[in-house]
Amino acid sequence: MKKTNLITRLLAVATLATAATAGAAGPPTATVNTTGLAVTDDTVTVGQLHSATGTMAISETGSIQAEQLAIDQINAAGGVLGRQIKVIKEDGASDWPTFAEKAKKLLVSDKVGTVFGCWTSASRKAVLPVFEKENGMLYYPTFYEGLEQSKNVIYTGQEATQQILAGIDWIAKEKKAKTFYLVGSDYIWPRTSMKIARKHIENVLKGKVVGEEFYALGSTSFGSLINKIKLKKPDVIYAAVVGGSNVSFYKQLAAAGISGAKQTLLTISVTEDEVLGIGGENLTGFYSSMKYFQSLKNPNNGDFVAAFKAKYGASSVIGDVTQAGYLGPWLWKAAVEKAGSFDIDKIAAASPGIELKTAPEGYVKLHPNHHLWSKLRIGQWQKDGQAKVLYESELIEPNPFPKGYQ
Amino acid sequence: MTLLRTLFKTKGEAISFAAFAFLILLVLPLALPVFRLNLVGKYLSYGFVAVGLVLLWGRCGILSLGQGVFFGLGGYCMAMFLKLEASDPVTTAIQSTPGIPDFMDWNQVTALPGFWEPFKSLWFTAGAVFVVPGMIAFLIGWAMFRRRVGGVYFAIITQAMALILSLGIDGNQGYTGGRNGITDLRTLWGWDIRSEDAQFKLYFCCCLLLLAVCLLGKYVINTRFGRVLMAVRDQEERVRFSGYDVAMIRTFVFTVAAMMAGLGGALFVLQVGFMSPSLIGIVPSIELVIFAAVGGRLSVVGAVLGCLLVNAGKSAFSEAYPDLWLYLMGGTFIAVVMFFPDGLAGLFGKPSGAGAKLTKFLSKFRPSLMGAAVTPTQITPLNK
Amino acid sequence: MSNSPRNHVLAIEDLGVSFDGFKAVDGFNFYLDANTVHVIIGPNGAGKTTVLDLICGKTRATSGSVKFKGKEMRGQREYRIVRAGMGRKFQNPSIYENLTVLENLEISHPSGRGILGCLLFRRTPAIERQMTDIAAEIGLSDKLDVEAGILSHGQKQWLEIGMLLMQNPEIIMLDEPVAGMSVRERTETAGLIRRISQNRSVIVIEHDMEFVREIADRVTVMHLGQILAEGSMEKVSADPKVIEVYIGH
Amino acid sequence: MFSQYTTEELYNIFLMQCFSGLSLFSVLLLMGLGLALIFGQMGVINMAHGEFMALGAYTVYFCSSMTEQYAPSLGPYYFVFAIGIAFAICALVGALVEFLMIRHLYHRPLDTLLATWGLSLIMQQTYRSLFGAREVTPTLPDWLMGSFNIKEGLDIPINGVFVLCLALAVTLVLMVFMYKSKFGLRLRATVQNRKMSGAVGINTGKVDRLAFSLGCGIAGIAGAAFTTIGSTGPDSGSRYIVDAFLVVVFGGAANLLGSVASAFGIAQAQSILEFFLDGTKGKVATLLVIVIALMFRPQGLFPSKVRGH
Repeated sequence: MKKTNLITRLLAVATLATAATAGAAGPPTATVNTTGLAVTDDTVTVGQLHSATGTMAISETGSIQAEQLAIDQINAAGGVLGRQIKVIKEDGASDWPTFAEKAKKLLVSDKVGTVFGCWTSASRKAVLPVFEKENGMLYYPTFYEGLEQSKNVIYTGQEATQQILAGIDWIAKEKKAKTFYLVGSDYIWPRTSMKIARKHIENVLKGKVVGEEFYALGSTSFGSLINKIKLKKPDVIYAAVVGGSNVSFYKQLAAAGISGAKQTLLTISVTEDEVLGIGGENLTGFYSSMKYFQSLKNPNNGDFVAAFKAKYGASSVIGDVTQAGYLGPWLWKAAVEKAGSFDIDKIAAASPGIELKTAPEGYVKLHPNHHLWSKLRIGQWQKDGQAKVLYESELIEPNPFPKGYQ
Repeated sequence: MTLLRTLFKTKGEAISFAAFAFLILLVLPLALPVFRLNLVGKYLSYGFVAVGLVLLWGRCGILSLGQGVFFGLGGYCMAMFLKLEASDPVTTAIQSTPGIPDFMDWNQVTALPGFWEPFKSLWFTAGAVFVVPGMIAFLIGWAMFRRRVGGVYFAIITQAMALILSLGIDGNQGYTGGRNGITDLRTLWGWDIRSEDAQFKLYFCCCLLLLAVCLLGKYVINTRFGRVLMAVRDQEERVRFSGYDVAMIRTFVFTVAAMMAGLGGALFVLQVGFMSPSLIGIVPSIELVIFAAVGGRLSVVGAVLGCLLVNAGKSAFSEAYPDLWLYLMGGTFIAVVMFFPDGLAGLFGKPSGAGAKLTKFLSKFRPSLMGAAVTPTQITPLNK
Repeated sequence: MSNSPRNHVLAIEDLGVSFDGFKAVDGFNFYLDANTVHVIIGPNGAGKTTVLDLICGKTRATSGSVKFKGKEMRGQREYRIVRAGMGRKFQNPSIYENLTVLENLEISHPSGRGILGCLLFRRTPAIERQMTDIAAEIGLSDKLDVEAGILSHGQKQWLEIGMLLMQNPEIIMLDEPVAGMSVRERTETAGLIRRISQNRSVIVIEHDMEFVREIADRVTVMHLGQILAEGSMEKVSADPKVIEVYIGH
Repeated sequence: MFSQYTTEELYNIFLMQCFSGLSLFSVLLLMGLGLALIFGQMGVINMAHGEFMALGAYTVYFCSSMTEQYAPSLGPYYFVFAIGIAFAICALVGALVEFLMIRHLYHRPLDTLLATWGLSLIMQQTYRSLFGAREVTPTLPDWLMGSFNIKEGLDIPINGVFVLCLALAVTLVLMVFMYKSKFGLRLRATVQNRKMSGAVGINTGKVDRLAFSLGCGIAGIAGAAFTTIGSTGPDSGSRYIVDAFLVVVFGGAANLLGSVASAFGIAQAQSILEFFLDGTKGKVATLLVIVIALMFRPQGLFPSKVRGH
């Protein structure tokens, strides 16, 4: 314990020396930090917990970058309650026990004010008990399966119904679709999403699910699946394949002559990040339902994209989760300032109702269930790897425990 | 006295064992905060697998790349019990079917599957932690060793097993928790295993059991059975024609190693609080072998220390240099295999062995890479 | 074939094995009397070693029977055949090089060959006496605590014979026991074989005719997997078929 | 299950299903061939085999971006050259690895497993440092995309045909090389009896190095070819490793033809099982079948026939 304090103090001295830009001093530490967090008179330490190595590094890189960008911008604008944000980065290494270990380290040893991190459901489930036990706060950026609500987590991505229902409604109406083929990777998010999709298709739209299949993560051969799809001739392929399998899936679809021109395909697992690996030419004409696309036209997003590219290079792309990751530090800042304190309990209490008018996706608001109100957008993929936004819904209320869909 | 002599063949063995016990029972608990101690406990739970690997691989020459399977089975048995205890109808009232584990509810399972039922009993669970891995190891071992599958083939088949089990768990998430595993375990008979106090106690529990398993391993190694094991490794045919049932001996060691791994898995779950298929698959299974190799595949204490050191190194380096640690890990493994085949323990046992090997290796490159100025005598002292 | 099979320690009838159609041993009949040294000779590839492999179960026979004291052994697992009372020495000395001479002998002791037996094995005075006796027999009394790996080639051969003696088998099978030995070692080995055959039967495979003449009670000549001749050394060495095979090569 | 479809539809699906089996066969074969050489012939358990495949894939990616930047007119043809370059680079790296590492471990086959595992970690991290953690995709020439539309409802993917032809060509060349060339003779001699081969004047060290680098080179070709059907990322190699080993082991390690047969068998089994069961279950069932078959027939389909030792 002593050691950590010493390190924090040393860090603080270092910042004092360098960061004369910090501007006006905030309220005294004793009042804004009553629970012994790593907050000093001019810094506040937060944690960042993603996979920098291992299989998930592919996906998590974007979130890491976006969170860092937001933190830099907040620091440049004077920090939070007059304090500069210091980041301790930890690598979960795509390994769930490591995530739990590092989460505990951040909360217990480093006493960080909050943590931005996790990507997969599995890593979130692994750290959740740690956050609840040690009373930490996690800003979680990924769209996910729902069925969860915790005082210690702010979900900045969509829960399943926000991402699925309106999208299926749109495709059913636009394409007069009646039959659906559901395909996903084999873990909880695709399975839960497909469950919700199936209930919606069968009970609300009175359509028909002609096939539902799940492939192990990392599967690379989809020949048999594609033949089954060809046999069943569904109006819509509804896909939630992730990771490396995603690339194989779309490349093999394209090679088998199933292209956007001939077949409607709606996916909830392809963002601009994935397109990099899949190749725009293999996706042209297919649809994604997300809350954010890089091509979104609004002033917030223009600034965000420009800043992101300035920092990470002109060829970098921004996907849905990357944007949601970017919201995390801003939402936390807003909550801290509303609460006037870094204390976790006060932040949790202050969070409901927080609005962010500067979000790249447009206006967002935090629901009392710690999820964000968000819009749903349908984008159609173009050859250059960007999506053309065809549809935008109203703000949708987050509903992690949807009645009738369980 | 005779028992002591069987356990420790030399004074050095006794001293190193005592030093190890002193380290984990006294030094580490005094030096580390509970959070770090809990991590050490987690690494030590891999030590159970390592002891099994010393018997199985170091002594008997059977390389299993499926020890993660048994570690996982033991862990899952424990996790099922804890999950059932954490899923009482009151806590899970929000579910459509209260009283069953949360992931079942998410997967539209409406009643507790039959094979979960017995795990409501702690005693059944405690038995299953040994029996389930042991039985599966016995069946697989019996089928394979009878047909003289050995060496590389055994390694690859066990690796395939690891893949099958992890895929199987992934694919049946309604019954197993799938890829997320079984998470959010809270209490053991009402005792909160997440509290600092519990973690402190569990650490000692883990240490004592590990020391007991180490002693068991040492006993096995230093009896006639241990010599027969080495004989099977080096001169299988001779052993067979000395009238031993080699297949049975191998099956037995494989089973014992599996049971040790199962116990390790159970203690892992108690200390870490969850279990997931990512601990079962191919990568963790190979990593377990590598921990043992780094520490010393012939030495019980060495292999356990290997688990401790590699994991501590992994934690420390991935905190300090996240980008470099994979290079470092990879480099360490290669170096250990090439220059210290008996691992760190080998360094103490035969001081000349590793240094000489390195010198010999370097001298091969001398004309081309190192220039004539470097002579073996100049290199050797560095490695002592 | 004057005696009924019952009087033989080992009675092999019509034994045969084929590898992918190639008949390595075919129609092999062989009767071993108690307390004799029976030598099998023949040119390379005659199937001598294969016969030993078939007897001790290392190779599965495709036809015929192997009766040990009237009990069928064919198809049994190796360790059961060994436990029934047969010992086999390999062509290359196969001993445990990392263990000492004493430990090598100890491991071969027949008590405690099960798993529990192994774990609870204790070196009793009786076993210790037996080990020193046999060490004396094979001339390694002064090397008891030496690691077996550093013994000379001849000493390794003897140690392996000693390990067989520890098992106290009724039949000992030796595959070229004097290959690579010096003349003096050869003479000593001949004496050793004569001595151990006093209360058990010994089957020896050998090339060296001088050596065979020294030890053999009875000789079987094999050629191309079949028996060419059988009888005393004098009788077979006078057999024109045998002479032809040996000179023809 | 099939009652609602016309005979023609079913016939088309049957044909396409046969082709996906063949396509999977060619994938498994390409994966397995290099390993059959390294593991089957030399006894080295190369856990970095997948990383060599990834190296081949990254080579194609590198060639693709170079072509786009400096010689866009070559776009349609670069892929063929890229495969050759992938082969060369992987073979070179393979030779280096053999020289530094593998040759010291020939007498300890199980240890090659651990050492090459360490190597695979290093290679993965190198890719991550050089190309980033994200997946990349090379621009593929148009002639490789799409499918032969033979008639309505019957499409044969061109990249599948390409990989199939490539796999067969590589197999053929390797076979000729192994069984007809002088090097092949030396290699087989070395494998059977290292000491004797050395004694009759074969430079066994050189033979080993050539064989290992050839195996790695073939892995490179495989990796290059897989850019048409799969992903290229730092970890993509590790996905193939178990399948590759099973192909070789199931075939009877020492026999190249065995690897071909086992790749065919496994591919057909998996493809059929995946058609009738769903994804994960199909894969698990395939693996189970292989493992159980191996328990009953540990030498694999085509064991090497050497007189009983």
